[in-house]
Amino acid sequence: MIIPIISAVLIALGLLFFIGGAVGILRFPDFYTRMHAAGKGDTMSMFTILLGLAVYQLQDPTPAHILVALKILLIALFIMMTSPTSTHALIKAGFMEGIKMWRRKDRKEKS
Amino acid sequence: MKALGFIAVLGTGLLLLAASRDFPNWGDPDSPASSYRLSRHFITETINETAVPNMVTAVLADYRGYDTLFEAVVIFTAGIAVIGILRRYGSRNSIPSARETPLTPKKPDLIVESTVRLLIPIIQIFALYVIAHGHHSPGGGFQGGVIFGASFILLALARDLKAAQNWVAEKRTLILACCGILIYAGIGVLCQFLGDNFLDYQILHRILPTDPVMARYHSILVVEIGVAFTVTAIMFSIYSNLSSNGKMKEGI
Amino acid sequence: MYRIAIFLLLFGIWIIFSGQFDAFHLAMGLISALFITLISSSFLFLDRDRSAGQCLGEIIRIPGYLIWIIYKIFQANIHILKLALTPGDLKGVESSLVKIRTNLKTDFGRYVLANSITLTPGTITVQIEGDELLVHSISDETEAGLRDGTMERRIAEVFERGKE
Amino acid sequence: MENFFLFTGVAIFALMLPMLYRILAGPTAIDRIVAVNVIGTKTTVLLVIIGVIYGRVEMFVDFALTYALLNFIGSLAAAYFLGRVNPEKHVASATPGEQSR
Repeated sequence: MIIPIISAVLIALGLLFFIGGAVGILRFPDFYTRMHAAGKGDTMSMFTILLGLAVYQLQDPTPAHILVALKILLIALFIMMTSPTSTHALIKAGFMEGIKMWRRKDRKEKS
Repeated sequence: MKALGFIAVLGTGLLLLAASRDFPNWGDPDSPASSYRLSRHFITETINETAVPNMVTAVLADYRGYDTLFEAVVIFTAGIAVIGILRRYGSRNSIPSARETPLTPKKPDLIVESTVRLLIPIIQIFALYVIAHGHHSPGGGFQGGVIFGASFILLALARDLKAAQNWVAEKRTLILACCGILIYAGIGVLCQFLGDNFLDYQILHRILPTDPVMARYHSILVVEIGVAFTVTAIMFSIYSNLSSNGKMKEGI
Repeated sequence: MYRIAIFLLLFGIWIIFSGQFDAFHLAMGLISALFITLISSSFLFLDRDRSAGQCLGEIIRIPGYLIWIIYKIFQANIHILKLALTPGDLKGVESSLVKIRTNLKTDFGRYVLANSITLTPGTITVQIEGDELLVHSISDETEAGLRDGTMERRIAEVFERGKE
Repeated sequence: MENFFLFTGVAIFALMLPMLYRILAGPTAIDRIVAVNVIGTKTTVLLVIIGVIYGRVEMFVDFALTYALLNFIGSLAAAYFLGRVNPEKHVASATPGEQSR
């Protein structure tokens, strides 16, 4: 009985972080800050949701289910490795393109 | 003009939605597709005739072997066409490049390169797993070939095309692509030599140490490997031609 | 020696994927792992002049680091969540580019540092050249966290013990 | 528990919609690519959840892994391409505008 609760809590947490990331992507003022919301919010929420699903598999711990849980964790590890890399590659591309950084002072002068 | 296009798309979408109400339910046993006697035969007899648990793979590589053979040939032809159009040998050819400004020289990026180095063997073992488990899970030659080709493309992205070419030279990709088709068609011809129809695998039990059912099972695997060869080679060759403007010097 | 390690690792991954233990599938796994080891054994491990003992030590110390970093990522997300959900004028956001120098010697250590920076509180590695990292940080608080160098010390402890 | 998973899947799908706004409105090309990348990550998770709902996780996990891989390659290729097509801009922005304060 404890296992579904753990996995539900983990998944709910992941959804919360997904919401944070989505709101951040919509609200943050420039490309660089949006990148923060996209890169981090997604990695962590993905990780917690997948962890929750892996835990849910362990409800009935036969060898097949344990292997499936390991597979899900493998995906989580895979995304933990690739996500920062693609975040870095994208932000570097933006930096090379010369996208301007948002500054608070500029904004105050304008408004 | 944009509004007109939008209206057209919206209208088509609504029509399709309206039409979808007439479809049979998902998995309906009385729908025409399920009540046709051939599908009943596939559903009940596949496991007895080929020992393959995954019906789709059995239909794809055994019952409809011709179809899949020529699908592989289509991919092969597409690759050859891309090479024929884009590839430029040497400097004597003076057709101006479509891309006017040259790319800035590429600096190696430690982070991307390290990640790719860590990932490539894992991607490759995953690709081989997908190819080998076409019997049990969705997968097979086409999917596995694409994933295997993706590992070469990753290397070409992270370093440059040269590094990937050193690993798998251009000539060798073409030989691999031809090999794939040859393996597939060769099995068909072998069946003919043994006195049965083209691509009728069960006759192979005369040369394999198994019974006819398992002969079909194993030939499906061999056929998938052939398809995987072709798809891998053609994926990589199309990528390297497109990304380097046919010069094979440096990619994206 | 590294080839054997790669082979065993690949075979383990195959077993996790496959989930079938009959002779046919295991044999396929052996053949595939051998094939991959043959064609791409130059990948996967970056520097190869360490002794077996050092490698073993690293492998033992990695889980501890992972747990720590996951805790840090968790904090990072709470921070981002707070920033994103603050109503009004996005008060906390004070973005800046910071240049930091690292003392890590090996490429792999630097790689882990760069990726950890990208994953943790409000900082993303923009560029890495030699021992200089260009980092974009989203608020003043995260910039201070970046400068105190806890993460670097931890990574040095895990991956570069006995290098100095 | 089944309903909970269904709800989670719908919620993740609903969270993809704001990203569509970013794809449409994003001022620069890279903004759009970032949004596509985010949708890709969400799809990976969604695939695993669909697997749990249908009770065929071991099958859908393969799809998810493949999708994650192709998503990674796609964003990497786009980043490299965009970072290298504009040589003049590249020279102009090579020095960081502001370092530490």
